[in-house]
Amino acid sequence: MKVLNVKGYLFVLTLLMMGLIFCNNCIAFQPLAGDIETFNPSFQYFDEDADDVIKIGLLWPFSGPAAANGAIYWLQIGWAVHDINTQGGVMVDGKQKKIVLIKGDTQMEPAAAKRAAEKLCLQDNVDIIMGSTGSHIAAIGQNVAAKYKKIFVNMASYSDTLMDQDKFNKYTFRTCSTTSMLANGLAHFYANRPEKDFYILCQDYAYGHEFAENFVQALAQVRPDARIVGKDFHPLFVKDFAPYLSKIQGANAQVIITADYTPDSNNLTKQWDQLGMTIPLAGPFVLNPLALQSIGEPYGKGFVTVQSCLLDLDKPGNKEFALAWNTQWKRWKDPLYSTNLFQWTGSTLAQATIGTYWLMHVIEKAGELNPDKIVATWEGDQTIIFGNLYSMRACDHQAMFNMHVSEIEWPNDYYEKSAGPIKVTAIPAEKIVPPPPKGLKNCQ
Amino acid sequence: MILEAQNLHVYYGLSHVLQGVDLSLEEGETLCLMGRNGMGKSTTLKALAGVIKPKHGKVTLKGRDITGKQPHQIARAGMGYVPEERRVFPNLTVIDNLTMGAKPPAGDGKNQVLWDVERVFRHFPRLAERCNNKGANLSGGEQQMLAIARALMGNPDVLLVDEPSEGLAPIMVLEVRDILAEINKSGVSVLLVDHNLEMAMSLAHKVCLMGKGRTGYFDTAEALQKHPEILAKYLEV
Amino acid sequence: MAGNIKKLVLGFILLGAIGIAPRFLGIISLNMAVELAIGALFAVSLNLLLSYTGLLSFGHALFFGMGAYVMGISITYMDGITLIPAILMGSLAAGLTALIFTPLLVRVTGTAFSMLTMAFGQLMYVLCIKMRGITGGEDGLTLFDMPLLSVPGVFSLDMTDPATLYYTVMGVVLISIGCMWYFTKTPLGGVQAGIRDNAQRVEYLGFHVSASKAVIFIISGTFAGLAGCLAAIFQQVISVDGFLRINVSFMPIMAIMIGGLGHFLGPVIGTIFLMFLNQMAMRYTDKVELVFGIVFIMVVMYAPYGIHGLWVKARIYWGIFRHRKGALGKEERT
Amino acid sequence: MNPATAMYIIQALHGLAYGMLLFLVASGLTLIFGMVGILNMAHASLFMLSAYLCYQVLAFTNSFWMSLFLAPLITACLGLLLERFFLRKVQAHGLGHIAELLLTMGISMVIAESVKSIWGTESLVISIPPSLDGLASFAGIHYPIYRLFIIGLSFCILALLVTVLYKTKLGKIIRATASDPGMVSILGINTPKVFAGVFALGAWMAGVAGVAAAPMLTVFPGLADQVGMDAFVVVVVGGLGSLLGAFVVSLTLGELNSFGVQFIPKLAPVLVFGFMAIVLSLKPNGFFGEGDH
Repeated sequence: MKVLNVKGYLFVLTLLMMGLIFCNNCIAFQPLAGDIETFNPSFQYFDEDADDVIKIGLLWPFSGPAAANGAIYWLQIGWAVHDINTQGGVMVDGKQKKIVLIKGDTQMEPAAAKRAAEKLCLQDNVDIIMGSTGSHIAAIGQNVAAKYKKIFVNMASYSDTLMDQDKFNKYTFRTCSTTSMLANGLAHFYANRPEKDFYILCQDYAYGHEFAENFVQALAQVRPDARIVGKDFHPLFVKDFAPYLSKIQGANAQVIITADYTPDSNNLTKQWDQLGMTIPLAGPFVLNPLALQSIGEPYGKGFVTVQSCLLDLDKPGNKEFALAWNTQWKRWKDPLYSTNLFQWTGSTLAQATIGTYWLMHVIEKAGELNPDKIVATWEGDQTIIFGNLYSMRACDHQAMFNMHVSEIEWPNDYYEKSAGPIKVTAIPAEKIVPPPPKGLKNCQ
Repeated sequence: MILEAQNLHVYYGLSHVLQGVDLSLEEGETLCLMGRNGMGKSTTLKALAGVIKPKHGKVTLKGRDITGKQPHQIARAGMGYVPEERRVFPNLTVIDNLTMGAKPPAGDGKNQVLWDVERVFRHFPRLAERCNNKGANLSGGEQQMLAIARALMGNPDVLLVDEPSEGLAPIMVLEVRDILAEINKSGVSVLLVDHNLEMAMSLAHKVCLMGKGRTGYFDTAEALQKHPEILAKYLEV
Repeated sequence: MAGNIKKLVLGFILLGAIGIAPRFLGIISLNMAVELAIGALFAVSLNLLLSYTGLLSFGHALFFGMGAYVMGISITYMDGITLIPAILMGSLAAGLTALIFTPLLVRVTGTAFSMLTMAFGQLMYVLCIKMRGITGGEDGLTLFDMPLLSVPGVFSLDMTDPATLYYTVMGVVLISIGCMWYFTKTPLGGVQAGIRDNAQRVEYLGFHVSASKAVIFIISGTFAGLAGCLAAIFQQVISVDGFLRINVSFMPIMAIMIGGLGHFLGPVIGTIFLMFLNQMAMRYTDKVELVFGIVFIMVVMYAPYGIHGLWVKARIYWGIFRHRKGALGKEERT
Repeated sequence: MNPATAMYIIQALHGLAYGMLLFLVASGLTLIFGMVGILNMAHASLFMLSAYLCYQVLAFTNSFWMSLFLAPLITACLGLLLERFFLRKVQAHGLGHIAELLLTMGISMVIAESVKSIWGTESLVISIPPSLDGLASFAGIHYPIYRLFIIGLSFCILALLVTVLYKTKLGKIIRATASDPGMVSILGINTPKVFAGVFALGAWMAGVAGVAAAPMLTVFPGLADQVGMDAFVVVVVGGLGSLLGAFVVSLTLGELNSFGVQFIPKLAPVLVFGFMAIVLSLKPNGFFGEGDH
């Protein structure tokens, strides 16, 4: 069973609709039902002094060299929050409460991150903290949050060990995937494909190694005849990928597996094109519109991308979100958000939006902002957002969902002028989610 | 009067090094500045060349006030300066050392024969032999000659020479002396600072004796030779 | 004499203020004070090298990180270790690293020294990433189960409590800075200023320049390592970015420049200023780097001797002003 | 051709292309250091700025050659202004290198932040100009034309630089000023003007490198740090102020990088700094360094 069956979705959807009819108070908002047209990512205004608001602290780099990353999450979370706020807010303690976002600038430095997290907890008195890019930063964030009994929602750090028995605490939830989920998803995709000679090119640090290891392991299980013809780990922020690529060409690989993210992934794609390579790249971040645009036709056709929330334009919920986003994008004039990078949502650009909707659903279900109540509600919770099912594993607070893999198509009808994923394969969650860490007491 | 200094005062930090120096150099003359160590002879030359700025006082070159001007402006006005340390450019060849600072004379230069590489090499045959050697590979005497020759390439009206005989073999001292005499004969006025009494006396038309940052005795060389006691007072330790 | 008493009184007031601060400050301000104290210790240790020997180290993060990592590794891999031996091991390891490098470092000066220290700093950074098994790579080591700072049977302190941490760090930092200050007053310390101004003369005086440089280098490295240990205890995460990156080496240099080159406590003032600036910049704009950049340019252009230099200048002008006023007053009287 | 031979040739070319690009950045840096004694931390920022300017000129004129002409010119002017209004004044304070270091670091921060405000933080799309796109084939080896162009361009500039420095009077003056500016001034040459000129020349070369790199590398705000560190290593290892040193070490680093990737990929990141540490330990002033500045 490759795709989760449609009947199952319909069933859950019907249940949800019935729930809506019977219990009007339960769900006060619906994704995309708000006045999204008034959303402007550059000028998001929040009335911080108003009473009865839900305060959310965002722990991301908003200045310094990694500020671009903060901007991406500010946009995504801001989108969902604007959507919910314009519908009146979230039903908590019997009142409709609006959401306020407060920036906590990590500057991508541990000391600054700790300071920012403490400021959010103690001075701004936020109810929830969302974070954070960089697993060492996320570790600090979740530690500080737990100390002051705040919910920490990890939306951006993939490291598997971030939730192991040493670092797990009950106030931290992860709504994004882990590195091993991405790697397993990609490996499962290749179970039924003709390619069988793989070359692994990853960044030389924990994330890259984790990805490579998991991919190799999963591939050995689902595709015993596959071969790893080479494996290279390059330092972060490589200037020139040409030596690596020429080496790969010499190794007769059929696919290059890479977990690189920007700017490495951009550079890789660009220089892949310049060297006239034909071996496709496959990995979580190869679908970067800017990089694909820069290499010109055929815009990386044949690349394979794996993502937790790759939007499938054949699916109703997905399509609505993608189109609404694209319509909005055309109005954003700020150079931060007006580039092609933001043209279509999906992949990394939808993850935090979906996580935010999910969190708000949970808060509404809990009915109050008491962190222990939220923890109890979220553990084991299941929800459907944009037609995809998300569930929270109770024992280690890891979100479970289908992983999506697709070949990049061009030309295509949907994505105007740009390349995009068309026939999305969903790899079922149970195949890819790693077993929970054994040391945790709830997991036994 | 081609070069004149009036009441020069120079400080190094808080120490008052020159405490009123008066000098005058007639056109075509050689003036020798003498005195014991640390009396401010070199400092006087530096102040004249603009390398250090005098706090008070006035310097005129060919009637033009050059006080407080930048060294390159003073050089352009017709001053040549051969520093004590010679400061030959070590990474340049002899010929490059000579040509890099070459410039036509200040003013119209009507009664001057121009200094160019050929003429310099005629006067300094040793340099001609070594014209493609790097400055760093020259001997002390050759470096001294190069420094003088380099200054001449700027066609100066006044040449300030600081301790040309220092550290040279006696035979080289004689050679340098002859060259300075020739230069002076060709119309360049020379202000010389040197410890070598014999050489100084044979070159100088006039002598100025310095003590403790001030100029004292000032007269022709012949006149001084008649008063060895004055010389002794200023020069003997 | 009167000046000394004034300073003494001022010192006691300051000490008192530090002592009672936790009663009035919230956790955030308290933690900021801790961070500030650690930064100040790090900067003072570098200043010992820079202001007293004229050697500018571009890789002081090497010692800062060495201290932190050795402490972190000993806590992670040695069961039952308490904090005091771990900190000692960290600082000593940093001092030992300095000792190993001294034969190479003491024979160079100026830019070459800066470059060499930077090279070793960067090498350490890359090596720490590579030795993933021990150091945890980019993710670093987490010290969420911080052992107690204890001497069995005498006392035991919990470093996760902000106030306890505050008092401990303040105590350690004050004592360390005091030690370094005392060192500058010893004959050997006095020689350091001589090395900066005229190395040859020091040789004539009978001190061995290289040996003196080596000693100060090791002392500076040890205290930088201690600062690293404290920072690790405070942050509970030891990562290459936070402890070994080149920015970590640059921050104390900035603090020294802003506080005032050549003054013992200049770096403390500089650290306070930088912290304050960072807070202000963060509050009003996202462009923190722009603010910092402009401030650095302004400092170099208009206050090359930093805040201390401005203070001295202001005092001189004040003196002239008072003198004039006094003269005026006298005139009026007569 | 034998695949192994082809691999050696291609990797050597890769190393040459990156090495020469590095040389373009590093030579300006070393030139400035040799002359003025300033380790210009803002040099790599000028390089990055030029890459961004290349994007802007391309957007206006759609001509790569125009941007290759204009962007370096603008960075050279900027370099001139920086020298005239900032560095010269700071040098007059007599505080030495630490002040200049802080100043240039401040300038680099301002440039980086301005770049972010003007062009955003995401990587920009700069394609290879159509005339230089594609692969050149010879003896069964296919190699990107653009990389060959970079190699050629760098050699042209190297030739230009060598001609100016060693064949003209200006070059003699520049070399003399590098060793003893005071003496040059005594010989009647306006040294501040020479300083400014050399600074502008260095900035211009950073500018050319920026435009050349823009289509090959990714143009994003971290570009300065990315290439700057390598250029820094080149200058330091080659010997501060030594053009020959910069050339030799740039190529060594380039080749070390490409063959390191081919044969000892595990050590590749340690290689550069290990190389630097070893060289400096043995020769504190670098391979071709002359005394202490």
